[in-house]
Amino acid sequence: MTILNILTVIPLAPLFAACFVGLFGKKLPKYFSFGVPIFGVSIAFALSVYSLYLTLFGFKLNETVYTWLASGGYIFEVGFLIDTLSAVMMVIVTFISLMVHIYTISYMKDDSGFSRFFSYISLFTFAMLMLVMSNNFLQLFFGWEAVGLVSYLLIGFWYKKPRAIYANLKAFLVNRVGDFGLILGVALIMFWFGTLDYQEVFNRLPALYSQDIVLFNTSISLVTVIGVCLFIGAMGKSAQVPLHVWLPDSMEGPTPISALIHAATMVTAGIYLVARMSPLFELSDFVLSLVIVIGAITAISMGILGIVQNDIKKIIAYSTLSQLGYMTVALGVSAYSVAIFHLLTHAFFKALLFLGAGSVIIGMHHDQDITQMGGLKKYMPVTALTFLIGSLSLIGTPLFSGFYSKETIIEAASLSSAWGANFAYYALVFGVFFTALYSFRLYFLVFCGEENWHNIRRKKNEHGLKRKEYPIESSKIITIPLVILAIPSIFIGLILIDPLVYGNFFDGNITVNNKIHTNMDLLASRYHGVLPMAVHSLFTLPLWFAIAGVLLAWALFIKKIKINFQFPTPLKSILKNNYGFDAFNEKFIAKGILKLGNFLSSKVDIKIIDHTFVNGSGRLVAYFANKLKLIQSGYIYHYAFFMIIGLFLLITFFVRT
Amino acid sequence: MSNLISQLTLLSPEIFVALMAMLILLLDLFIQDKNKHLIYGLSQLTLLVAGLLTASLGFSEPQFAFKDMFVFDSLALFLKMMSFITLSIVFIYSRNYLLNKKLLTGEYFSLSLFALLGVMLMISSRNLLLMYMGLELLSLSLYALIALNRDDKKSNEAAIKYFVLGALASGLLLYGMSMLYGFSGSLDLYTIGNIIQTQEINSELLVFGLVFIVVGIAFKLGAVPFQMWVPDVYEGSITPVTMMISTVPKFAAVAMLIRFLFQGLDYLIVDWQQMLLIMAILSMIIGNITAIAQKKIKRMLAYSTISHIGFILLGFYVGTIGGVQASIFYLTTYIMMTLAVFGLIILLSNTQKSIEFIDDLKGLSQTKPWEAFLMMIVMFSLAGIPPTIGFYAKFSVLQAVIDQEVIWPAVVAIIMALIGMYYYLRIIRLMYFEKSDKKLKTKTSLPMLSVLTINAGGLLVLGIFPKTLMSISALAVGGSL
Amino acid sequence: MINLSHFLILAAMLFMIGVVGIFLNRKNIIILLMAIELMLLAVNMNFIAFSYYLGDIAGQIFVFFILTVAAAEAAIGLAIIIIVFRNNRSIDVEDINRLKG
Amino acid sequence: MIENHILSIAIWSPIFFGILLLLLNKKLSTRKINYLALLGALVSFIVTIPIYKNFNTTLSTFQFQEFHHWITPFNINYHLGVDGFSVPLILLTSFMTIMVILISYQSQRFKSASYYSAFLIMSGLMIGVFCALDSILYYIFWEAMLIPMFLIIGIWGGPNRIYATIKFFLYTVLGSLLMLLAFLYLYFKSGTFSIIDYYYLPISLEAQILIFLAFFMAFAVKIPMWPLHTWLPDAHVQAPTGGSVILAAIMLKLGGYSFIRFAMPIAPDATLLLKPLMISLSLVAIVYIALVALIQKDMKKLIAYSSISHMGFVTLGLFLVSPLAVEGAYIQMISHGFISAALFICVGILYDQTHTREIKNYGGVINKMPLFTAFVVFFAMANAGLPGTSGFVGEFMVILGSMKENFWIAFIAATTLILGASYSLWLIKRVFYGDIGNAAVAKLSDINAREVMILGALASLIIFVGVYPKIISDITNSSVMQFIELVSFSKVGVL
Amino acid sequence: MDYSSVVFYFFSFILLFSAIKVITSKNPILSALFLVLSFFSAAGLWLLLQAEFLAIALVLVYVGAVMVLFLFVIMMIDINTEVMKKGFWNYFPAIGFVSIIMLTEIILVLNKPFFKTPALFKAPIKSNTDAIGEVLYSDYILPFEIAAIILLVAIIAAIALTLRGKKMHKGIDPAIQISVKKSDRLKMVDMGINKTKIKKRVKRS
Repeated sequence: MTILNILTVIPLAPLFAACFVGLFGKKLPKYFSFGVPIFGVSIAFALSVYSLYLTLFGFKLNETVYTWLASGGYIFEVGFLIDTLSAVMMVIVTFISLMVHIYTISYMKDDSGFSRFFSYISLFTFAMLMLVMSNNFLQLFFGWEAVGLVSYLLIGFWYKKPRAIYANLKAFLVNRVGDFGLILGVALIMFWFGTLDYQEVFNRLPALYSQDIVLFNTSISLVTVIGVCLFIGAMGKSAQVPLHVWLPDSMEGPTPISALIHAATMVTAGIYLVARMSPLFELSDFVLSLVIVIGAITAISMGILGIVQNDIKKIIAYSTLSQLGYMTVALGVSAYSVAIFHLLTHAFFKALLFLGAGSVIIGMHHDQDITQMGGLKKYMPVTALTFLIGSLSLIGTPLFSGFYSKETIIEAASLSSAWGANFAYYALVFGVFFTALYSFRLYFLVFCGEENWHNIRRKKNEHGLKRKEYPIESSKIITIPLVILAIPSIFIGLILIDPLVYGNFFDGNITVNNKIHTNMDLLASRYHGVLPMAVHSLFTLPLWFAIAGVLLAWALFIKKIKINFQFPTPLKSILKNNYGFDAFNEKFIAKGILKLGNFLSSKVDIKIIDHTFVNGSGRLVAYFANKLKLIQSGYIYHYAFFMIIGLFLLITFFVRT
Repeated sequence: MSNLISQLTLLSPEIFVALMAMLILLLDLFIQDKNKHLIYGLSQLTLLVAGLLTASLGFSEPQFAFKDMFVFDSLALFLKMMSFITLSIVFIYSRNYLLNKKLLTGEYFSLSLFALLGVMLMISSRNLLLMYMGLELLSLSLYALIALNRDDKKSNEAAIKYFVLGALASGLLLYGMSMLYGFSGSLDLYTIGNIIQTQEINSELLVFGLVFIVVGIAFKLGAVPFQMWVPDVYEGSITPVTMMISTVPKFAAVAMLIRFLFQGLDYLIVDWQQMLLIMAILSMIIGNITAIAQKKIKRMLAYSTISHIGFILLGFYVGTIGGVQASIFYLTTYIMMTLAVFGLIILLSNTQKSIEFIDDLKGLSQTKPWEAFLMMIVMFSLAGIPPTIGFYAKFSVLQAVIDQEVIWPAVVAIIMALIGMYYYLRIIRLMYFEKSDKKLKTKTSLPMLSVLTINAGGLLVLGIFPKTLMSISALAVGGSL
Repeated sequence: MINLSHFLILAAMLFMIGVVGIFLNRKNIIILLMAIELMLLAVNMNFIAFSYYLGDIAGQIFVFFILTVAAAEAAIGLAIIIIVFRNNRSIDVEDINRLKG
Repeated sequence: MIENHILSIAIWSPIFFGILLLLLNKKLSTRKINYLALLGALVSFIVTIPIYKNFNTTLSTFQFQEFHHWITPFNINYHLGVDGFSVPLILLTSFMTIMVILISYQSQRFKSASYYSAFLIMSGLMIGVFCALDSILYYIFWEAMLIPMFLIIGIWGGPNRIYATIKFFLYTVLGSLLMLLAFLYLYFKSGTFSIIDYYYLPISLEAQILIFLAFFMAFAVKIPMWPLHTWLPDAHVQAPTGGSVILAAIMLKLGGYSFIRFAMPIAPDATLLLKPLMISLSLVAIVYIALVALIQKDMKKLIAYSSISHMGFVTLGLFLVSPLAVEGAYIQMISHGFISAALFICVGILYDQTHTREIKNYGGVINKMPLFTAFVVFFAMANAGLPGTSGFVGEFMVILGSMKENFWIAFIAATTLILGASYSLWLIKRVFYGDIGNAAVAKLSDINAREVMILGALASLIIFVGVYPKIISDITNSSVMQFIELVSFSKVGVL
Repeated sequence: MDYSSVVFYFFSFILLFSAIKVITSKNPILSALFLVLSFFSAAGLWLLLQAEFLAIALVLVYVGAVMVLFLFVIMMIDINTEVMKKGFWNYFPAIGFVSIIMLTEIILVLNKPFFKTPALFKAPIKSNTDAIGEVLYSDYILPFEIAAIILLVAIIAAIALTLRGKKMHKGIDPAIQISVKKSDRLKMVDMGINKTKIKKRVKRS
C-alpha cells in the first residue's frame, strides 16, 4: 500500500460514510447513522495527523490519482498535493469535523433528518478534503463547488422554514458569483500556463510574469487579472464584502454546521486558496492592495454590525465575517503564514463559540434571542466557561490563541508598506474594540444578569422555554467536544506561533517576495518569544482597545449604565439593515434580473421573435392566401381576362420589337 | 401495302381503343341496367389489351407512320402505358361511386376512352394538325364528361367554364400554330425545327408564335396564369371525373410540351426557358399559398396540383435531358399520389354525401385507422417528406435545377414546398389529432381498398426503393430525346 | 399592293375582337361561343393567307379540320348551354359563379 | 459477417420492433405490449454495445463501414459508418429509448402500442442519422424522424399540441430543405453524395458561405440556436414526457452532430469567416435564454429554455474550433442528454400525479416525495453545472476553450454558472422546498421502484461521466483532431 | 389601288364591323346574324386568297349548319334583352386598354416582312378543290379519321347531355304495368297501437 493509496483513503472514508448513510441510513438502526460517519471521519483524522507528522519531516507528495480527461493536448488530472500547508488544513478540517460529528449525535437526536444530516456533514468533509488536498485547480474547483453544494443542502436542512430555503438559495448563488471569478481565473491559467497543476503553474510563473493581456482596451498584467479573478472566488467563499451577504443568513441551518462550515472550514477555503497561490499573488501589488482593502473593510464593518444583532448565532456569524476580514488583510500584507495561523486558531475558538451557542440554544429550547436570555451561568456552567474561553480567545486576550494570531496580523499590517496597509491597520485596531464589545455583550447578556426568560409569554408553538421551565446543562456528548475545543483555543497559539509563523514550516509552500514585502522579516526581527510578545502587547493599542470594549460591555449590560447616547437614526437604520447590502441585492440585482428576464421573455422572445417573425410569417402567408383566393372570383370573364393578361405579359416581356 | 399494315400496326392500340369505345357505346344501348358491370369489365379489358398491344410494339428506336405525323418512341411507350394504368385505376376507384350516383353508363366509359384516344394521339403526335386533333378529341370528351352529371348545377358550371376557357386556349394555341406554319410552311414539328435552325428567321416573330404555343400548353397543364379553370373544374366535377382530369390529360400535356419545345423548338430554348420559369415560380407560389385558404378538399387538391405543375415545369425549365427526366419522374409520382388521394376520397364518400370539406376528415384515425394511415402516407408524399416517393420527385427536380447552377428558383421552390406542407399537414392533423364530431359510415369495398393500399403503400415502398421508377422514367426520356 | 401582313393584321384584329368579346360579355354565354368562332375565323384567315403566300396546301387542310372541329365544339358548347339553362333558367354569365375561391 | 452489418442491425432492429408492435397492436394485451416494447428497446440497446466495444479509438476514419448501391441514377448509396462523434450518440440514443419506454409505463394512454412503436422507429431513424455517410441517406433519416415526433406531439401531447407540433415540423423542415439544396449543390460540384468526399472538395468562398448558411438554417433550428429557438419551448411543453425526453436528449444533439459532420468541415473557410457571428449567437443564447428561463412559470418551459441555454454552450464550443472546446461541446451534448432527459422525466412524474406543470401550483413536494426530491435536486445541480456531475465537464471545457479566444467570451459564457444555478435552484425552491403548498401536493406519493431505477440509472451515468469524462473523450479524441484539421484547412487555397 | 386591294379593304371593313357588332349587339339574334355576315365577308377574302373550296365550305358548313344551330338555341332559350348591357362600359376601359396595347404589339410584330427570303409564289396547277381532295385522303387520312371520331364524340356528348330520356314522352309502358305485384300496390302499415292499451281503455270506460 503506497502512501498515495493511504492518502486516497482520507477523503474516501467520509465519502463512503456519506453514501452509506445517505442510501441506507433510514432503514438501519440509528447507531449506524452516526457510527459509520464518525468512524469514517476518525480514519480521515488519524491519517491526516499521520500525514502532518510526515510533512513535519520534509515529506512532500504531489501525485496524480487518475487522469480525468485528456483533450487537445491538455491533460486534466485528479491528484493530491500533501505538504505542510495542506496537512495543516486537513488536520483542522478533520478535527473540527470529528468534534461536530460527535456533538451532532446529541444536538440532532430528535430530528427526523438525523441520518440525512450525518450524510451531509460526512459528504462535506469529503468535499473539503478534496479541496485542500488537491494539487490542481480542477480538483480545487470541484471541492470548492462541492462544499458549496453541501452548504446549500445544510442551510436548507429544515426545508419547511421559508427563511432557510431562502437563505440556502442565496448562499449558493452568491457563492456562484465568487465561483464565476474563480473559473475565469482558472481558465486564464489554463490558457496561459497550459496546465492546471499548481506546481507546474508556479514553475512557469517567471516566464509569464511580465505578460500583459488587453482588457478594456488597456493592457493589464496577466498576473493581476488572474489574481483578481481568483480573489473574487476567495471573496465569495470567504464571505468578503460585498459577497458576504450569504453568511449571516446561512445561520438558518442547524448550529453544528454553522460551526463546521460557516466558521471553521469552508469559509476559510478562500484564505487557503490565496495562501496556496502566494507565489502568484506576490507578483501583483495591485491585487495585494485589493485584498488588503477588501479585508479591512470586511473586518471593521462586519465587526460593527455584530453589536446591533440580537440573535446569538448572527452575532457569531458577524464575528466570523470580521475575523475573515482579519485573515484577508493578513494575506494582503503578504503575511500568509499568519493568515493560516489565524485560520487555525479561529477554527478552534469559533467552532467552540458556535457549538457553545448551540448548547445555549438547546438549553433555551431553540430561542436564539439574547435579550430573552440571561443568568445562564448558573444552569449551564460548562457551556458558560467554555464560551468565556472562546470569547477571550476571540478578543485577543494575551496568552490565548486568538491573541497571538490576531496581534501578529495587526503588527504585520502596521509594518507593511503595501498600499492600503495603513488603512487596514487602523481598521483592524478599531475592529478589536468592536470585537470585544460584541463578544462580551453577548457573554454578559446570555450568561450573566437577570434571567429574562422568566418573563416571556409565549404562544403554544413558539420556540423557547415555557413558564416554569429551567434551562439545563447539555449532555456530555455536547459538552465534551466543547471542552476538547476549549483546550486548543487557549493553548494552540502559544505552541504554534513559533513554528508556524516564525519558523520555516511553510517554506517552499508559501512564497513571500522578501525583497519587496519586508514586513514579515521585520516582524520576525521584533519577535522574541511567546511571553515577551504577551508583555509587549501591554504597550500596543489593540489590547487597550479590547479592554475598553469589554469594559464598555460590562458597563452597559451588567451595570446597566444608561448613557445618553443614541445612534443617529439614519446610522441606526443603516446598521439595522446591514448597510443595505441585502436591500440593494433584492431590489436592484434580483429584481432587475427578473425584470430583464421578463422583458426578454415577453417582449423579445414572445412578441418580436415568436409573434412577429415566426407566427407573423404564418399570418402573412394566410393573409396572402385569402387575398389570392379572391382572384378566383368565379366569373368566366375574369378567368379569361387573367389568361389574356398572362398572354399579354408574356408577349410584352419576350417579344422585343 | 405492307407499309400501310406496318403503319396501322403502329397505331393498333389507338385503333383498338377507338373501336372499343364505339362498341361500348353500342352495347350500352342493349344492356340492362343490372348488367352495366359488363361495360366496366369491357372497358378494363380495352385498357388491358391496348396496353398489351402497346407493349408488343416494344421499346425501340422511334418509329414513324403517316408521313411522320405519328411517332412511336420510348416516351410514347412510357406515357401511353402510364395512361392505361392510370385510367384503369381511375375506373376501379370510380366504379362504386358511379354506381351509387347512377352514372355508371356507357357514355362515361366511352367518353373516357375517347379522351384516352385523344391523349394517345397527342403523345404520339409530331405534327401540328394531329396534335390539334388529339387535343380537341381530348377536350371535347372532357367537356362532356364534366357535364355528364347534368342535373348538378356545379357540374354544369364547371363544364361551361372549362369549355369557354378551353376553347379560348385552343384558339390561342391554333394562332401560335398558324405562326409556326407561316414560318416554315410545314406542319411537321421536326421540319419546323430544322427550318428555324437553318434559315435565319426573324426571331421576334418566332418568339411571338412561341408565346401562343406555350400558353396553349400551359393551359392544359394548368400552370399559372392559365390555371383559373383548375379549382372550379376540380370542385364542380364528380370525383371520378376530377380524378380523370387531374391525371390522364397531364400525360398528354407533358407530351405536348416535350414534342413542341424540346423536339420542335429547341432552338428557341433561351426564350421558352424563361417563360417556363416564370410560370413555374408563379404556379408554385399561387398554388401553395392559395391552397392554405381552402376549406373544400377538392379545391385544395386543385391548388396543390397547380403547385406540383409548378415543380414539373421547373424541371422542364432546366432544358436538359436530366431536367426532363426529373419532370417525367415527378409527373409519374404526382399521378400516383393524385390517384391515391382521390381514391381515398371516393372510398370515404358514402352514398348520401361525399367528402366535401376538409373538416369532414376530422378524427378519421379513430373511425377508419387504416384509411387514415394510407391518407397520411399520401399526404407526406405530396408534401415531399422522405421516405416517401414524393420526396424523390422534388429531389430530382431540384437536383436538375441546381445542376445548372441556378439557385434562386430552387430556393423559391423549397420555400413554397414548405408552405405547401402546412395544408398537407392540416389533413393529417385533422385525421389524427382531433376528435371526430360525426361518424363516417361507409361501406368499404375490399378490392378497391386493396388496390388503394397497393397504390398508397407503393408511395412508401417506392420511397425506399425509388431506383426502378427513376430508371424507367429516365429511360423513357433518354430514348426519345 | 396587298401583302401577307395585311391579312395577318386583319386576322389579328379579328382575333382581338374575339378575345375582347369573351370578357366584355357579361350576360350571355352564347355570345361567348360566337366570340370563339370569331377567333377561330381569325386563325383560319392566318392559315389560308400563309397557305397562299407559301404556295402550300397544308394550311388549307388545317383550316378544313379547324372548321370541322369548330362545328363539333359548337355542338357540345350549345349542349352544355342548354343543360345550364335547364338547371338555372338563365345563361347569364354573372349567374355562373357558384364555384369560386 | 455480423461485424459488417452491425450498424444496419442497430438501425433496423428498433424499427423492426416498432413495426411489429404496430402489427400486433390489436392482438396483445396492454401488459404484453409493454413487455414487447421494452424487449425491443433492450434488444436495440444490446446490439449497439458491440459498436462501442469494437470501436478502434486510435483511428480517426470511419469504421464498420457498410456500402450498398441504392439509387444508382443519382449515385446515392446505402453507406454507413461511424467515427468517434457518432458512437457515443448512438449509445445514448438506444439507451434513452429504454428509458422512454420504461417511463411511459406509468401513464395509461390510448394506443400505447403506436406510442411505443413511434419511439422505437424514431430511435432507429436517429441512429441512422448518426451512421449515415451518404448525405441523401442522412437526409432521409433526418426527415423521416420528424414524422414519428410530429405524431407523438400531435396525438399524445398537451392541449395546445397542434400548434406546437406544426410549428415544430415546419420550423425544422424549413431548415432541412435548405440543407437539401446544399447537398444538391455539393453533388453538382462533386458528382457524389458521399460525405467523406465532400471533406476534400475544394469550394470557393462565396459558395462555402451559401452552403454554410443553408446548413446553418437546418442545424441551428434543430439545436436550437437563438433566434431560431421558439419552436422548442412550445414543442416541449406540449409533448408527452417521452417525447420531451427524446427531443431534449437526442434530437437537439442531431443539430450539434450535424454541425460537426457537415457544416464546419465542408465549409471551413466560411466557418472561420462566420465564427464571430456564430459565437455571438451562442453567447446570446447562453445569457439571454438563461434570463428568459428564470422567469418561466411552467416547469417544462423552464427546462426547455435551460436546454437552449446549454445548447448555446455546444455551439459556442464548436465554433471556437479548438480541440478542447470542441471536445467540451461534445461532452456537453452527451451530458445534456442525460440531465435534461432526467429533468423531463421528473416533471413527467409530477405531472402524472397532479396534472399541472405550473410552478405556482406546487410547493413543499419534498415533504411527500423525499426520495424523488433528492433525485431532482441532484439533477438540478447537474443542470447548474456542479463539478462531479457531467454537466460541469462540458461547460468547464468550453469556458477554458473560450478563454483562448477572448477573455470576454469566457466571461459571458461563465455567467451561466450564476444564471444556471439561479433558474435551476429557484425552481427547486419553489416546487420542492417549503411547507406543503396545497391539497394536490398533499396527495402526492413517492416514486416507485421502477422510477427509482430509471432516475438512478441516469444519476449514476451523470456522476460517472462527471468523474471520469475520459471515457467519452477517449472515443472522440482522434475524431476531434481530425475535425480540427479539416476545419482549419482552407479549401479556397486549393482552388 | 388595284382591284384586289379594293376587294380586300371592302371585305375587311365589313368583316371587322360585323365582328364588332357580334360582340356588342344587345340582341343575340342580331349577333348571330352579324356573325353570318362576317363569315360571308371572310369567305370573300378567302376567295381572294384562292381558297375557293374553303370559302364555299365556310358558307355552307358554317352559315348553313352551325349558325342555324346557334339561332335555334337562341330562340329556344328565352333571353331577356333589356338588361344585356349592364356593366358593359364599366369594364371597357381596362379591357380596351389591354387589348389596344396588345393589338399594337401584335401589329408591330406582324407588320414586318415575314420571311427573310421572299416566299416563292407558285401559281396553282390544278383547282383548289382537287388539290385538297388529293391530300386529304392520302397524306391527311389519319386526321381525317380522327375528325370523324371528334364529330362522333360531339354527337354522343350532345345526346348524352341534352336527351332527357323517358321523361319526355307521356306514354305508358305496358311491360311495367303487367309486372306489378301485389306488394307494390298495397302496403300494410302498423299504426303502433297496442291491444293492451285498448283493453285498458275499455275497462276504464
